[in-house]
Amino acid sequence: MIEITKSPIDTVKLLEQVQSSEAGATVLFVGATRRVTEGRETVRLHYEAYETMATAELQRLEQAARRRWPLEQCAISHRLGTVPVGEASVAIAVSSAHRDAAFEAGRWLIDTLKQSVPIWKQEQWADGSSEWVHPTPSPGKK
Amino acid sequence: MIEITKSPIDTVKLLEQVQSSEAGATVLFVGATRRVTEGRETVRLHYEAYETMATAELQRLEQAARRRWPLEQCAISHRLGTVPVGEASVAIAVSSAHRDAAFEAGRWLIDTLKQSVPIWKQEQWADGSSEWVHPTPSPGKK
Amino acid sequence: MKVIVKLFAGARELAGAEEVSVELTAGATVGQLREQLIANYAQLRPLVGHAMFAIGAVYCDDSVEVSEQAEIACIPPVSGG
Amino acid sequence: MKVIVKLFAGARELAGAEEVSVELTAGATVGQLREQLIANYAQLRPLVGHAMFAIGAVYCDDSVEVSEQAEIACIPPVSGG
Repeated sequence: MIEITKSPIDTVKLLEQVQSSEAGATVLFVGATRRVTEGRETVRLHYEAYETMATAELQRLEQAARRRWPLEQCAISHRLGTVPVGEASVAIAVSSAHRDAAFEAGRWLIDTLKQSVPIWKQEQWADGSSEWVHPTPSPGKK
Repeated sequence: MIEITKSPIDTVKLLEQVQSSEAGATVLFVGATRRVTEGRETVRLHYEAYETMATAELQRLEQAARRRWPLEQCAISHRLGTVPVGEASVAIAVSSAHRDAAFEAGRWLIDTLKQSVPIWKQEQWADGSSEWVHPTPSPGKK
Repeated sequence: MKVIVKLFAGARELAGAEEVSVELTAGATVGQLREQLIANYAQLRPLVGHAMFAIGAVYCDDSVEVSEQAEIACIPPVSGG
Repeated sequence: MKVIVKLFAGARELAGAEEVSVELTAGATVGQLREQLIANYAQLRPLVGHAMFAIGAVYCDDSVEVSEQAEIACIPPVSGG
């Protein structure tokens, strides 16, 4: 289940979506706006997407994760627009019979989402300035 | 925050407990009663604990995780008594500035909990039989 | 042929437009589109050099031929999550 | 000295009691307690062989001296989570 939304993310709904009597393990990852990044204070983030493609890419990621791990359910929600400090910009929930698959798939989904889904964030700093984040690919970067 | 409880686990409360404006990442793990184990059907699990020691061990685990990873918050809840299929027996929530720490600490906490905290489960099978689970230590076991 | 290229985030801001049109020879590749985009909009050079391109909402590498019919987008390095 | 040993889960069921008392010589170790427990309750052998012991709610290895004052527990292999 894939969702791109301008509303706050409902993590309770996400957990319900991956509920299954066959699932012994559920992993939920929530990414939220952090107050401090490398010593600078953030007031809010603003997210923009190439929406049709972002939805299609998230569906491709879900399918790839389901081929790679024996998942019961998988749900991904990404928020667009303004996301104040402390609120979630992304949430990923996966369920599986055993915890190995749930942890590995959850980690892979957020890592791959951050590399490949056409969504961008703009930092809006406490000093009033703002900047779009476009990470330069560097071989040594984790 | 450590809790051992005979009531259903409130994962929403757990997520609220680890909420922090300094946390960019939150990982929630939920372990639940699975309907099928190695081809046999489970109706419910029954959990028993050496409660005073289990609480102390969980507190030791939380402290060890906080020493090992830069966590913002950490909350663990384990249910005792009867846990029907589909309901949670354990939930672990951790938050941290970056996702590496949250994923690693969450995984380590559930793995170590399963090895060291004095809690036992009894399988109650659909065929009416039941058995306490006491895993035999074996060097090759994951 | 004339193609319309969608721009996002920093690229949109640098160009001051949500899309730009680029004149290409018939059969041009994504690589040639990338170069022509930089030639027409010098301010895009730092981002477009690292950008990916999508045709019909699918990532394409520089050797793919640009299709006039499909939606074409310039995808600067992403930062979702 | 006489010590009370708390039992749990399968060990409790096999012994049919939540705790049992074991007579030990003064200064006996956890290892000697383990052996005496098996000697007194043969049905516990399969579980107690793999069990851990806790004194005062802290895991202790077989070389630790058993304290008469603290709470003593036999912890068969755990299966929480």
